[in-house]
Amino acid sequence: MFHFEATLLAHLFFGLSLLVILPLLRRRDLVLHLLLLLSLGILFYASSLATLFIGWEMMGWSSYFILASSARVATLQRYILFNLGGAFALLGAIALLYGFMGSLEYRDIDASLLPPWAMNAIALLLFVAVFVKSGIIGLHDWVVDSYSEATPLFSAILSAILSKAGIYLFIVMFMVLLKEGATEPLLFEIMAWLGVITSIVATFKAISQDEMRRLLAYSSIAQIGYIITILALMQGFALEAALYHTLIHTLIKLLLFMNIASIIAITQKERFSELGGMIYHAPVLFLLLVIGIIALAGMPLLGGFNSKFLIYTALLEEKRALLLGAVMFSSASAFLYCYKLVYGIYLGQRPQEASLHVSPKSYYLPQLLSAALLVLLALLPSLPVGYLSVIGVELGFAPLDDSNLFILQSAFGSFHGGALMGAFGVAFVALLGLLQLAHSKAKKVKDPLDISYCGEVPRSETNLHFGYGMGYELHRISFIAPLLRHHSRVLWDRLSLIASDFSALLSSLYSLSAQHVTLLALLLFTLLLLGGQ
Amino acid sequence: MMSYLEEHYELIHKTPRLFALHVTREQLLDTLHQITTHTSFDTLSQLTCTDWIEEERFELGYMLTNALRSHNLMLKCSIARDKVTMPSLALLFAQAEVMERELHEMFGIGFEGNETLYDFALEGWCDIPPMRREFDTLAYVNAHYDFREGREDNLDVKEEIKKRKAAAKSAKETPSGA
Amino acid sequence: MDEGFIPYQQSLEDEEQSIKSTQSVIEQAIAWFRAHSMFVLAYGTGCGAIEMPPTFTSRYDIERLGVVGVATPRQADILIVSGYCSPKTLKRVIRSYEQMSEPKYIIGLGSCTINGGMYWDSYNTIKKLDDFLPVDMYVNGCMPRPEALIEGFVKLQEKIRANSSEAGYIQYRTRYAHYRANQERLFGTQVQPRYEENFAGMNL
Amino acid sequence: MLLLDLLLMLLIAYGFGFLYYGLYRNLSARVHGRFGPSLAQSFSDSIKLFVKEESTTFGWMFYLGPVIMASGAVLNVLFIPFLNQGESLQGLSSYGNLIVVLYLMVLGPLGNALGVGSSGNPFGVMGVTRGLTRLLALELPFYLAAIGVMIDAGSADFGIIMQAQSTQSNMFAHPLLFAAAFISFLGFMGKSPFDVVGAPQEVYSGPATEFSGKFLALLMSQSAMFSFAKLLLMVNLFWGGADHLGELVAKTFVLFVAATFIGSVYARFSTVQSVEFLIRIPTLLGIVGLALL
Repeated sequence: MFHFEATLLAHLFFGLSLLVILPLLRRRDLVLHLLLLLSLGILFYASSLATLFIGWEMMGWSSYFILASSARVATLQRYILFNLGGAFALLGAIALLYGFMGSLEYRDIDASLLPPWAMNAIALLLFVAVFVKSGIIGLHDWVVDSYSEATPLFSAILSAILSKAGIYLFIVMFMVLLKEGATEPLLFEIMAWLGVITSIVATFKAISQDEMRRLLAYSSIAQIGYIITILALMQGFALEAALYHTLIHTLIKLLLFMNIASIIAITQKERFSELGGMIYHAPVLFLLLVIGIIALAGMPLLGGFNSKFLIYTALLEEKRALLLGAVMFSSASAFLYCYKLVYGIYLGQRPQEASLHVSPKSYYLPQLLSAALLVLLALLPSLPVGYLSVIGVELGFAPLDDSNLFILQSAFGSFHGGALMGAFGVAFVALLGLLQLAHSKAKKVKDPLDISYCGEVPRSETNLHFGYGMGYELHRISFIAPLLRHHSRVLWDRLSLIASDFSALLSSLYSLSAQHVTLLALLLFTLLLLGGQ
Repeated sequence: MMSYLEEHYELIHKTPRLFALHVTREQLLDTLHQITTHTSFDTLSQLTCTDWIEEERFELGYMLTNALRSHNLMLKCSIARDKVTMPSLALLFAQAEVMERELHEMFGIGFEGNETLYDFALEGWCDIPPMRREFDTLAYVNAHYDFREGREDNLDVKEEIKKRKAAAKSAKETPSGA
Repeated sequence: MDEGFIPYQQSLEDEEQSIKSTQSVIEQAIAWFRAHSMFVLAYGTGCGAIEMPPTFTSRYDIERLGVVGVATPRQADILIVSGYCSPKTLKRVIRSYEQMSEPKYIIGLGSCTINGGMYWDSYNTIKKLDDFLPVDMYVNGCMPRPEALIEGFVKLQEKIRANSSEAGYIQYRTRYAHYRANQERLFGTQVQPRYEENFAGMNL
Repeated sequence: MLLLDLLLMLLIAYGFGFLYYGLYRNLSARVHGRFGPSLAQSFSDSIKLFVKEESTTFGWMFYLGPVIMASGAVLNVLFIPFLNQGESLQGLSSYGNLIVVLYLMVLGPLGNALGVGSSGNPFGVMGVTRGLTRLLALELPFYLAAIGVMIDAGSADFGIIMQAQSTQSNMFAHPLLFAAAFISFLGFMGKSPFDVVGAPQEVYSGPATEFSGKFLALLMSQSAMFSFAKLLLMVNLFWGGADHLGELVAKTFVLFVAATFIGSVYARFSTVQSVEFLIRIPTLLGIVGLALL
């Protein structure tokens, strides 16, 4: 039977949420955060669809109340509308299932009894629920706004933990409960492409953002896009790759959002254009962020590569060359926003000397833990494979080989994390030694403004930090510019206009004069009479 | 185009393609506005200044060019040397800003409404503006720069070349003769 | 002609050839590499800039001697001041020179850098470059042809290989007060940051 | 034994990298109708930079940037096998695979970009931005070609990829993929028309603006090794690798000369132009090549 609670994922989410909640102790919204934690527990440990739905709804409501303390009304409305839509879709799917099964218990569900049309309808409804929660492009507006307007700490919870709820729902419903169902394969094909298109579009949107948390919100959307794509393959190794990436992404986003929370606490600023040059004020935070972005970009030497490797090999094994090409393209484009993140905050020149505050010490703990885990996973890439294989094994897929913790195996090759780390370490130390021994002596400039600047002497008011605007030239590239120019919000605004027109029409029924009401009643009566005959 | 100018102003024909007309300081902006709206002279291509020190005046020349770049019209405006401000044309022609900045630096003429009248080519200049004719270049150079020893500039170059050629010739002939 | 520029130029060109024999093999090797790889920051201050493109391209191809143009002072070994220098330009030239890494050399190109040339009575050009910066080699002429510039490079190569203690950059360090005084006299209140203050001498 | 092997690999990459770089300068000089510098000129340049008396630094990240970049190049050389058979010159290739190498290629530049950024020079960052923007288009065709090669061989392992070409090299089996990879390889080599990153006329040397003395020397050395690694990658993926050192030198030399000649006759693309070109032509070639697989 289903033992998802045994997986690392549930434990990890709990541990990490607790960590983020730590700094909140003795604050008034702690209760709401604990409620959120409770709802996660209900979601993860549910054994019937009813409990699952209650957990899902509670999660939505409690985060709405937390969000309400800092977000704008429009954002809150958007949040609640999208999430209600998703929840209704989920409810519809559950109702359909109940109609055929007569029970909501997980163990009573047998998808092979479902007729194909019902299976497809359920799949579609579930897709809507999953897509809304993961912010597939077009449904992503609420994600970006609420991430950037939540309190800095709650952004971390939203991105690291709550964004994974959609993935969890997908795995539970499709890979555990409905795996026997006869779903139209085209649906999954569309889902795979939607995922990868989401990741490409969101990557480019991320590059052109000026606000730190909006950039990270788009990056979350892009990363979850990969996970959606890979899950749509409905294969055992794809499942493991997706779970591995979920784990890594949770760690990375926790690290990055907490880092940004620290920066916001120090500088009280949110935009790249107002930040810069923080590296020598906060070197530890800088190093932690660098670990985060190297992992986010998926480079070897940090854990981020492991899950990317699994994703690529899973796609290779299915011979999905174009899908893989698109995933790799989006992943390569991510370097730009990764660098923008670190440059905009820590590198470059400080725009002007503003007063700096001290970051709370409790913010460092989750960051240090995530960074340590990312380094550990780079050294021992097979460490979580045993945990991740639990579901796969239960579903009858062969587990990944984790006999040697240093080696991450896949059907398309393997790599040795220890060898990579070791070789890099040796090369790094040797080259550093060579540089130290070189005849040439390094002299440090005293004034950070002593840069070679075409012979000019820049003054402190000279704007030297315009590099934060990187990504602007993307607007001039013919096939990227339309992606950046169009907003899905326009579509939703138009829809809301139509809806409000329609409701105005309905509400006019309540304000009719007596004659009109009599006339309508007469008309209705005539119609009824005619129908009766 | 020409007929309008002939009608309204006293046009001086310098060459078939270059005309001039005199305006006073007060008329300048109005005239420029009239000309640019009624004729095709739409570009300010030059802003010049002549120092008539004997007559105690500066003569500013506003050179306008037409859309075809075929004809030029110069508006000449004399101002007294001691009353050295002019209205700025920066709002009419964006390029006037930098031209006025240069005149300000070289002649010390002020332009009301131009915000950029600070250092241009000369940084930290605190003498008389160098293009004014009372400015003594040689005296300034002698006061501010060191010359290298041994430089002799007073040679009559032609004489000197002749002399050197003759010397070279005789030097050539002497060994051949010997 | 015992005074003036010609003996000065002589002194720049044949300077302490005898030092070479007293150097160790390693020092000689280092000097050889320095002489055969010269990264040039060609500062086009005046009309001399027009003579440099042919020097660097196919017609005269100075890359044969190991001379390469670079864009930033940080990477350059040799600064060419090509032609007349106004005080405004000189400020930037000095800043660029100070940002170069030692050992560094200056070539003054054209008569204007030597004695003001045809701008000898201009209110806005300097007359003697070596008042403000230590010039290692002058190439005279108005303008000097690329051949002359190449000749200057060859002489400078000899000078670099001699590894003299009289090299310009050492003088600039030891006699900085003298150069700084001249610069301040010319620039008045608008002066550059002081050279010594740009660096902390620590080795990281 | 392994250690000796690794050292030998690094030495070969370093030596041939510099030799090829010297050759590049010489060959492009000949194309321009000049004599050009001697073959060892780049080597003397790097020695001279190492023995400069001082170099400027802006802090510890600036110091570490070139080191990370050079370590990335070293790792690239070590993780690509030099020969397609035997025990020697295999390096650490059995510990990694093609995907690892593709990602290692970006590690160094990112480390360097951090160093450049910490100098606070806006020109450096403009260069880095250009590089990263170009990179996103540069990698796509190369990835497509690599995916085709991996699917064809059924593995990401270098040994298996090279074995799969024992009868017919990938260049002839998948000419479209080779064309896509070759165009993007030209970009990776940083030659014209894809050399907009450090254009001295526009961005003042770009990423290298603030690097002087030994830092610049390290950057030059790593770029020599790195370009040898890229040649090696192309030879392994499309020309079936090499049986012995002589063949390796011959194959890399041919590839290098082709890249040099193309580089010395083309004018520079702007960033936008190069992205658009790379996304259009080589990417389409790659997609068609994958469809024909």
